[in-house]
Amino acid sequence: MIDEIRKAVAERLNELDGVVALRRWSQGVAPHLFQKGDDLSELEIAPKYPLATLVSKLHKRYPTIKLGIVARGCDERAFIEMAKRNQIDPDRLYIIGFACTAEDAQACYCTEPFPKNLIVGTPPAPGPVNPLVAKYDAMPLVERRAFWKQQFNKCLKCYGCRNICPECFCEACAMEDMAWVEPGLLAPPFPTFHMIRAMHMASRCVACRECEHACPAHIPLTVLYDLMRRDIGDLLGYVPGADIKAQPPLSLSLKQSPLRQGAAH
Amino acid sequence: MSMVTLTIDGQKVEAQEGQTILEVCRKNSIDIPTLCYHPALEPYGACRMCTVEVIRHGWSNLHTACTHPAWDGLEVKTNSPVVREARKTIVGLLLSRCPKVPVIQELALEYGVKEPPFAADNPDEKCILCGQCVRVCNDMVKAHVLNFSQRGVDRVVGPPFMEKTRQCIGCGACTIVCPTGAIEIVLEKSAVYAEKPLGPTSAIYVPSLQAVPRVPVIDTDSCIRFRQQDRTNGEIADACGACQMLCEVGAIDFTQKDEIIELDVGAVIVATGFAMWDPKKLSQYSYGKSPNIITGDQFERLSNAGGPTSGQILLADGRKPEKVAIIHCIGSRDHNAHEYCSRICCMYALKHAHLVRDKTGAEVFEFYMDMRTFGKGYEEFYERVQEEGVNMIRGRGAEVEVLPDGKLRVKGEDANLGRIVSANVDMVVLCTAIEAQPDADKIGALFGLSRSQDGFFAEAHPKLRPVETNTDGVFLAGCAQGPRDVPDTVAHAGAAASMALALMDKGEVVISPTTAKVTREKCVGCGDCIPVCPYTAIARVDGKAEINAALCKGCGTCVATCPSGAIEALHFTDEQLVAQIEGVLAWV
Amino acid sequence: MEYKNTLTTCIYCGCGCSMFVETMDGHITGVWPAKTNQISGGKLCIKGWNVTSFVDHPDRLKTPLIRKDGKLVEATWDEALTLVAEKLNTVKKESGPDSIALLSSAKCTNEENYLMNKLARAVVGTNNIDHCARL
Amino acid sequence: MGVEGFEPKIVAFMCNWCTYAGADNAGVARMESPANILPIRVMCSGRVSPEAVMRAFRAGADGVLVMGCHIGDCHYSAGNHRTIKRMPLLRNLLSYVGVNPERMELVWVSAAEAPRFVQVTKAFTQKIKELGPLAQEVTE
Repeated sequence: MIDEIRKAVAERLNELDGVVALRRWSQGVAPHLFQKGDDLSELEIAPKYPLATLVSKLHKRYPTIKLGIVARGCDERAFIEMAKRNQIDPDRLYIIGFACTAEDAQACYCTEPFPKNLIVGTPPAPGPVNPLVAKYDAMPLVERRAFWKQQFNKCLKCYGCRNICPECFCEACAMEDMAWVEPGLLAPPFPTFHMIRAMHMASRCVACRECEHACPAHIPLTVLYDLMRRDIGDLLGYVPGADIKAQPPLSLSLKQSPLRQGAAH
Repeated sequence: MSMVTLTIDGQKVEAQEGQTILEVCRKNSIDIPTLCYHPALEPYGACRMCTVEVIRHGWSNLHTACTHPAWDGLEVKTNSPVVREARKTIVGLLLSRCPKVPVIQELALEYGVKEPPFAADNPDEKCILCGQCVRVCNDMVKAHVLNFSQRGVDRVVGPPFMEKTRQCIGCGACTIVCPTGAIEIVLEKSAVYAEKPLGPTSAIYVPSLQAVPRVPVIDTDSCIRFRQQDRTNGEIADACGACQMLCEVGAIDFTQKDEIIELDVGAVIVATGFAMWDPKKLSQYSYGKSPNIITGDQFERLSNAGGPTSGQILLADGRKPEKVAIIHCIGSRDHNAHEYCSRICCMYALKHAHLVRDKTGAEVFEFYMDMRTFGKGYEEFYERVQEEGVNMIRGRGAEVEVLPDGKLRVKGEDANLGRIVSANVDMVVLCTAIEAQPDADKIGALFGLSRSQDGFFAEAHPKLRPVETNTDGVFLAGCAQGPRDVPDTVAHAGAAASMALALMDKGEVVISPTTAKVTREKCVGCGDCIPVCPYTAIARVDGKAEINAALCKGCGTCVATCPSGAIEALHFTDEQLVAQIEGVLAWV
Repeated sequence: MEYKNTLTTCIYCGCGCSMFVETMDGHITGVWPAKTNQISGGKLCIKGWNVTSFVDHPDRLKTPLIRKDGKLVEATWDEALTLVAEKLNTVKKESGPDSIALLSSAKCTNEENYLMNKLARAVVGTNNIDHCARL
Repeated sequence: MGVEGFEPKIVAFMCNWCTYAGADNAGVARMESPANILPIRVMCSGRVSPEAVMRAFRAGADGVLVMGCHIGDCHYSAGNHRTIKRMPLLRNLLSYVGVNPERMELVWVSAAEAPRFVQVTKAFTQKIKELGPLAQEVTE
């Protein structure tokens, strides 16, 4: 599969200013901007990185360049949400999509482990829904609280979840706003700190799981975000990353995006 | 148009060329009897009553004035012996045909015909076959229902085959033009505009007695012209037009249409008034079950000199009432209807009582809960009405019953006596509540007005800002805001007008400083805030949000939407909210 | 349009988390955690995430400063080192070697820290040496 | 699980045009509403960010009310449309981290509904009394 991707990138490099993908270095793999003439044998597809973030940086820094991207399903979903919020220019982006492996889908609990612009590979069986979601959802309040208190107590307040997140592109972050989060507390104030992020993720999270991978405290953050994703789907019929034309519903009036029947408060 | 001069009964008279002798005579107040003449119809010369003596070049001749043109130099005699003799003969013949018609009897008397010269075939005949009805139906109404049929002595006027026809639109024009009252129209349903269900008016009317400007309107549902237009899908577009023909200043224009006029204004005064509460909602008052149970509003119309009875207070059958009950608080101060006091009823009920006493001398029973005579001179009027002999019964009228003989029985508790009382009366006046207009919600949504619990528009502050609303530049006047009587409404409206003028006079608008502001360094340009703004005050400028402070009303919804805290609600900043949160919690 | 990631190790503490420092046209534009690294496994703490923030910081010291007449004045390394050596000698002479303590930094390499250790024990003659990230 | 003699602290965000006016009218009409309600005026319920609600809990509120105009009555036409979308999400989120979502409620009270204001605040205060202090819940 990787050879097919390299071939597709080589073809595209003739007409694009560069292609964002992963590159193998002597001691590791990192995101890279491949340009014409680069050695494509160094192009890799794993481990996954949030490449949409890099596209956004490049689009902002070089306002006319056209880029290609070797993208997974979650990458594509990420820049659909980013494009809605003016962080990348979809007209300057060509997606070389490839399908994740079945193991990837399993590990990421990914229900859509391939992009819409699938160029290479065949869609694998979707991964299972994160079993922790159902587990914590079924817990009584007291147990949930105990669980999350224990988890959030481990938090180093490193902001890694935010830093790695392709959808956390804000210049200023509410999690650093002294109005909402008192500074100097470690672990950060329960449960405000993590709730702010969960709230913001409701209409943005594309379930790439990068936050959880980046968390040095191994907090199962995506359980919370998966619940929020489920709720915004139930309440407003919105699936982040699904449709570039669907506007973020929390910004719209009831007329433009009504509450789903029976979902009202 | 050139003028001509002729002599009528020895007097030189000027006339326009083309006028008939009859028209000239009418204009100069010279009386000529007519039966078949109508100014809106072509003259026909059927009845011959307008016969006059016309002398031209020395030759005298008898002609019908309605058809003979007024030529220059003519001499006309309208009352010469020859004329009178001729008319006597004509009246004799008409009387022989229609001996019982009053108009003809009067003419016979005038011209000295004591008995009909011939015996009538049908003594009840009323039609003189003048054909006015035929002409109005065909030429004006264009319904083409009536015409002559048969010949000679068998000649009759009527619809085809003298049968009921759907072509008749029931306009009644024939009955109006018929000089002898020979046509009776039996309406199968009300075809004419009904004013406050107390009697018909015409299809062209002044919308209300206090209308400003005082210009009549045409009720297109009742107007013959518009009805014919509708019925024939526009094929007959020139029916009737009598009003246009008769209006001397040419004010009638059938081509006018309802227009939507868009105006840019600096202020709006909402003065949409009130609606009358429907007393049918409380069945115990039997409203609608007898024509003699009427609302205060209907009584007002009844006693109006321009009303259906020319101001006489009469029962439905035309008799004068002998006993009248007036019941206060119908639908007001009632947990089953409106809880509020409608404020105007006590005073108009007293006035109605006074009018009944004054005009009919009938005995009046006034059922009241308590008398709210709060205005200047009101209490004095109350005393005067009491002195006029009105029976005051303190206690809500509880029930009105229609008795088999058509009389009405009013029951209620007299709280002063502490027992149930009842009165049999001829007429009941229900002083119904006033309530918010049924479309107040739409007007409210249009102007962003909220409504108080009673349904009327809410003022900005019940004590300090009774004229303003929470929408800048929108003011309230009168009953749109709550029940009030005329002097209060005038005062309220005056206040609204001066507030609106004051606003516009300044030439500039003071806006609230509670607007939202973007901190550019914090904004990432995601645009989540843009669709949030109901005033489209937010735009993306150079990739970042920018707020037009003149458009922003300061709701702060964008502030709460912004994930970066890049928008600040001035005077409601996050820091201020937090300080308040901590403040209120510290206080406890 | 030059894009580069440079593999390096976090300098803030002794954990040795691995990371890529991202540069565009020679300017540092961010940090990627090195997911393939066995030690940090693609995770960083707040220091690692912000490790590059001092590089282009306007407040960053670029030359030694010597206080002269109550004011800090830019100086050359020779000037500064000579001054420090003189002062240390004076203190050692007047109050003995244990009146001196040396503090090293996590931002230095192990080799540099070893040299600091040698400086303390062999040159100054004291065991008073410590390190800011003694984790 | 109520606590003896517990008087909850309830932060109530009220929109300027409807609920704040309604509360004002309740006061003018001398209706009695619980002193546990600590009002914070905002121009529109749409101004109330989830962060502000969380902050109120963090600062020691045992319950939070977000109150505004009925849908369709918003002075800003649709500010409360955003509130009605946001707040259920926040309520769910509270429950996910184990805070009883009943401690937070979104209620519409118009300027005309002074009696409703009293009824709503009384009922909510009673509910929070029964739930007990939030601090107990979070620190237990």
